Amino acid sequence: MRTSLAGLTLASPVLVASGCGGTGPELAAFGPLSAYGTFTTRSITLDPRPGAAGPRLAESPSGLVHATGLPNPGIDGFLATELPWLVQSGAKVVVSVVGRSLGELAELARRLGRTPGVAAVEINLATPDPVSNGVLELREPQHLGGAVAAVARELPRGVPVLAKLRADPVRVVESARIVAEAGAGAVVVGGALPAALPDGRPAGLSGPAIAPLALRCVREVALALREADTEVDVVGCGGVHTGGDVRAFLDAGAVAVAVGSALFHDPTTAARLAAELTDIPADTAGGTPADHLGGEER
Amino acid sequence: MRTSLAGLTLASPVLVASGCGGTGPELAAFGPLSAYGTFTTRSITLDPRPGAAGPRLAESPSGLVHATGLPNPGIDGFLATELPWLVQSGAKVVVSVVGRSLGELAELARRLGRTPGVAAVEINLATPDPVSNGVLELREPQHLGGAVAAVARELPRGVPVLAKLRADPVRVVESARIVAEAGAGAVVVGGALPAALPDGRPAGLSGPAIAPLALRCVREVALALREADTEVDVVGCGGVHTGGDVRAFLDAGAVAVAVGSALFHDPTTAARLAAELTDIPADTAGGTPADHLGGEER
Amino acid sequence: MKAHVRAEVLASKRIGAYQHLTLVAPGVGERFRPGSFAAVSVGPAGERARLARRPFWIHQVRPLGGYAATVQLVVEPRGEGSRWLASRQRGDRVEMTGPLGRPFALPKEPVPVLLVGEGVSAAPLFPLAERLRERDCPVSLVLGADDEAHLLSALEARRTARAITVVTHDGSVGARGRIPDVVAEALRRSDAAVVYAAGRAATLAAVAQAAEDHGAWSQVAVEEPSDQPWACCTGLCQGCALPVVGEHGAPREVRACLDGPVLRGDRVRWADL
Amino acid sequence: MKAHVRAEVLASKRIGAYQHLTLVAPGVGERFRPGSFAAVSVGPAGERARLARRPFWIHQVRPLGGYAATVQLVVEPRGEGSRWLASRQRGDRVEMTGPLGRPFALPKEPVPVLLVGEGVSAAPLFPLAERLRERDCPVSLVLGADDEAHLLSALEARRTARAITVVTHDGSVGARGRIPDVVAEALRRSDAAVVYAAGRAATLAAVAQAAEDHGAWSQVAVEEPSDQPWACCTGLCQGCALPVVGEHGAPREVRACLDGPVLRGDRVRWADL
Ligand SMILES: Cc1cc2nc3c(=O)[nH]c(=O)nc-3n(C[C@H](O)[C@H](O)[C@H](O)COP(=O)(O)OP(=O)(O)OC[C@H]3O[C@@H](n4cnc5c(N)ncnc54)[C@H](O)[C@@H]3O)c2cc1C
Ligand SMILES: Cc1cc2nc3c(=O)[nH]c(=O)nc-3n(C[C@H](O)[C@H](O)[C@H](O)COP(=O)(O)OP(=O)(O)OC[C@H]3O[C@@H](n4cnc5c(N)ncnc54)[C@H](O)[C@@H]3O)c2cc1C
Ligand SMILES: Cc1cc2nc3c(=O)[nH]c(=O)nc-3n(C[C@H](O)[C@H](O)[C@H](O)COP(=O)(O)O)c2cc1C
Ligand SMILES: Cc1cc2nc3c(=O)[nH]c(=O)nc-3n(C[C@H](O)[C@H](O)[C@H](O)COP(=O)(O)O)c2cc1C
Ligand code: FES
Ligand code: FES
Repeated sequence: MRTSLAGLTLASPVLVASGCGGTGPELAAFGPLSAYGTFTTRSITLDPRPGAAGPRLAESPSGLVHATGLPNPGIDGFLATELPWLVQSGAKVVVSVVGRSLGELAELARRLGRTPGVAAVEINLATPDPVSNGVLELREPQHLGGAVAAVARELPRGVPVLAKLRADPVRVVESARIVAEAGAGAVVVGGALPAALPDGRPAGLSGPAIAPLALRCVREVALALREADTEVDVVGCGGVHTGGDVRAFLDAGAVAVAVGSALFHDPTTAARLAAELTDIPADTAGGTPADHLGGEER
Repeated sequence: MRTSLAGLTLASPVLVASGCGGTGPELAAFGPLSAYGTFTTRSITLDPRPGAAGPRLAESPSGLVHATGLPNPGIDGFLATELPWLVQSGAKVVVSVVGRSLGELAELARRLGRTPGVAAVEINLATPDPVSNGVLELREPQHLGGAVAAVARELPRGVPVLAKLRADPVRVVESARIVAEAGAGAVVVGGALPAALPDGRPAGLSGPAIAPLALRCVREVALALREADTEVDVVGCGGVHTGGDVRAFLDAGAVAVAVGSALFHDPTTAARLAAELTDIPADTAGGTPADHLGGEER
Repeated sequence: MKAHVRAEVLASKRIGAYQHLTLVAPGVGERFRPGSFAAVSVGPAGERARLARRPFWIHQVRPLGGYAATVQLVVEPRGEGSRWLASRQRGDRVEMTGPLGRPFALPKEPVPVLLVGEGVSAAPLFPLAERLRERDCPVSLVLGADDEAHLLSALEARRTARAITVVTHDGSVGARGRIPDVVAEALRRSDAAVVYAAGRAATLAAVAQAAEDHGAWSQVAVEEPSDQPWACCTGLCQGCALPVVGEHGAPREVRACLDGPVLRGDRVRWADL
Repeated sequence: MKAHVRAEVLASKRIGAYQHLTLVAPGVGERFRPGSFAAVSVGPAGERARLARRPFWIHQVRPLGGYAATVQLVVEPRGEGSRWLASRQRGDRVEMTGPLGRPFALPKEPVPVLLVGEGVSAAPLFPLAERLRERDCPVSLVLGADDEAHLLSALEARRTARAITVVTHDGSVGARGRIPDVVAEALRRSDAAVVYAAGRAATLAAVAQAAEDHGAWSQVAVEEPSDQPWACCTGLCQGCALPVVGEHGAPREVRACLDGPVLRGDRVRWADL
């Protein structure tokens, strides 16, 4: 089932969410990346980051609380060691970026705009913990527009900006309108939500636990953008595990869904959901894996 | 284990959350209400409300999505038919109120302030859906102060105001500071979070799914109020099911926890948690019910 | 008096399409009256993935294996919760609350009564039949189901009922048809003063109407609203709002789990379900 | 090649403190190499209450019941996940991914080797011993545990190992003591060129140090970091960050599930765990 997102033609409306598909080969061990609508990288920063020390993850009821600290090799490392493999793999590569300042975001966009094989750039405006992660804190919707404009300006035509927004019901609609005006080709609604690890450290909450929250925001954003008569697409993200979840997000007005932590539980989730959309009539699509789902390692 | 909240002495730091204990007798069928720190009523409005039509609840992973529409008999009905029984039962009664305007809130407070047996008034500033419920929408922290002041003004000395705030990480700290200044004796952090029912209708999400989100907000609020050198207490609410949850909230700085939807799953939850705090050393307290927990019906 | 217990599965037996579970649930069986139900938590103790509880009629209460009042539930495996419960085995623990709800009201006089049960919902009628017999009420019974596998054993009932009408949709046992097709005739023949019914909403509505036409009282055990979870089953959550006609004819909503599940048939606003 | 399958439990047997589960897991057993592991989902299929997966060493791969390569796991019931897995019965389905991780590197020459295993963590050493024997490496074995119930059967190992040292903390079998007390002597006697070890971090650190002192290579199978979930076990989540010494001596973090769980003992920053 093909779909169109911010002017890109995608093989499937099921995308791999940022930070949840590893560097690529890890997920490709279970099936070709070309089967997904996009492969979105973890958020890349200008300089390399080692990630957080101490326990990074905890289970919560139907959720995963995480404070990974955005580990990544920095833009240079990424372009040298990770992107070429991804492009080669046939994935539709969306590079997620995050920065300490608008200048950093612009610089990241400049580098990516020059690089062949980058289908789109996603700005991570949904970090559950900008402060402890030392990235730009954009508390008010107005600030988001500036970030999107700074990135859009540096990208060539045909490389759209996706703006990833937190599922914050109070501000998400206004934020979506503002980033749409600032030039975003699509909004991804629903990142990890601000939460705490059991020991109290700030963290993000992902997983099925947050799906009803994301669904609310997706519906309101889709409605508002349609009313505003924009052509900006909506991607739903947050707790997608089953075919029922996919349908709920598409019914709410999303053109695609991004699958995140479900991949940790079952690395074939996204491929299975993509296949379900193609093969199986909507009302019989179930939520359990086939008896044997395997794949080739690269 | 006794505790003190906003100047009140409570039998236990485990409270019954608003809207989750029925009118009283339903919960009393499983044990005396006097065992709980407070029995907080569902939110009472000036006029009676029938509640929402159509399916009101749905299960979500480790959560409960609900749109009950605040059914209640109105303040007159409540004072005539429900409060007397509650007072008689030995419960420490906190009456939750919600209104369409500051005037309505003030009127509710005036009536309650004159009524013996009302230990405190809680203002529900955490409705997940003010718009569809037709109650005052208080989007910005500044508005909350007005609501608290309007209620506090009408209450006699010794009847404190509790302000219930949504677990919205971006605004909750500022909101807590503002309601503290406006005269709240305590803040209850963590109501149901804005979510959608599977059919898309706006609703609230409660249950263990949201605990990591509430925990984050409780910690930040407790810290901020301590730094601001106020005497305002914090009650943690959201997904409390086990002794571990209680300890996490108390460790985060709450003086008490309110148990909500856990009572739907096991009506003895709050009593069990209260007993655990008293009887069992912290590190052995488990999360499963005793083999036989029963109680007298009135 | 209500109890919340970790019940132990004592026996589990498949009969037709249903799993009959016998449980040791201290405090539940002892206080049971026909028409009351138990609420079951789905999943392992302490695991709170499915918060809504599943209500099940208490089918029988019997002394067994040294226990004074074991509780029998009849489970039709349908969705996640009922399948989980149906697959519990001897020795497994199940979190359970009961007895819950308003039971059937019994007639003060030994009047003739008609019991009408559909599918698995007929479960509460069997202990009711026993109680009515004890009160010397002549008991007639109509049992209906889609097919024989879904018909709760009429055999047991032969001891207590003086007349039994069986009707299945596919005609695999008894007459071919639905309960509404046969209820008027059964009423006429039994000359019942009270009709007790349990089944789908459409069936109950038809039975209540037939009773009214016949001049009988009806007591219906509802499983409505069935399109939303009964989250608590104890009156706390407001999830089970059921439209009824109130005291002075005014429409209002009651909590089916607390003010029901047994209600007067003429009080339910069937059209608003 | 990795597979994600719904494995079927073929057999489950209690031996001492551990539950030995044999599973049909197409694609997992066939591609297994000693030191690789499988990730198991906790709870019924489709139920996503516990999102982190539980890693288990693949203990044996054997033809059984008509299946070419059944997978055996040894499960020590500890917390929620391992207890759930240990209580699975014949015919139950378990969602499983494998084989995962970097396995033990085998020596090119038939040098003497020493295998050191502690408690349930010794599981991957048994198939390793077989492979090493096939390559004509003289195999010596040290097995340690808290007590006899927690000692993985040394009997099986007698066929493959030329010398076996058993040590338990309570002295219930073998010598009384801990692995670090006996490893230097075992190294000296075996004159091993490579030491393969699996166990707690403190044990592995001691073994790695002893190997270095002796001038041997060490390959350690780590279960670290053990204070946080290995959520994915497939390299996706960054949850299993393990401190190591990188290429040029620089400290860095690797993903234990992908770059491990078998690592060179001298590469792990034991002090930073
Ligand atoms: C008073 C009463 C007594 C009952 N007695 C029995 C009995 O004796 N034996 C028996 O087999 N069953 C009985 N039932 C039905 C039983 O409680 C369960 O509802 C049924 O087994 C299906 O639940 P499940 O978990 O298997 O299905 P699921 O599909 O998992 O149902 C999940 C939840 O959603 C609710 N639900 C169902 N359909 C919808 C829908 N379309 N939209 C939203 N929510 C929905 C259910 O009530 C349940 O809470 C009774 C129900 C009631 C109300
Ligand atoms: C590579 C590897 C191989 C293993 N092989 C085996 C084996 O063959 N046999 C065997 O019995 N066990 C094995 N284990 C251990 C097993 O995977 C489980 O971790 C163990 O059984 C406990 O999990 P649980 O779900 O029972 O306990 P729980 O207490 O429910 O653990 C829940 C989760 O939290 C994690 N966790 C544990 N302690 C903490 C803590 N203090 N703080 C935060 N999170 C924590 C666990 O890793 C788990 O993911 C292995 C572990 C690893 C890493
Ligand atoms: C371990 C982990 C790492 C993540 N890293 C990133 C990241 O680098 N950039 C980003 O935009 N989102 C990141 N996310 C958020 C996911 O992309 C996704 O928005 C979120 O987890 C909600 O979706 P889910 O419930 O399907 O996981 C991460 C999530 C997890 C669990
Ligand atoms: C069915 C239902 C009704 C509720 N009604 C009210 C209410 O009337 N007033 C209020 O302040 N909170 C109400 N709440 C919110 C709870 O008090 C509580 O804050 C919230 O559910 C989070 O806690 P929990 O996860 O323990 O349920 C309601 C919650 C539920 C589930
Ligand atoms: S099911 Fe909760 S009030 Fe009836
Ligand atoms: S456990 Fe997820 S990367 Fe290793």
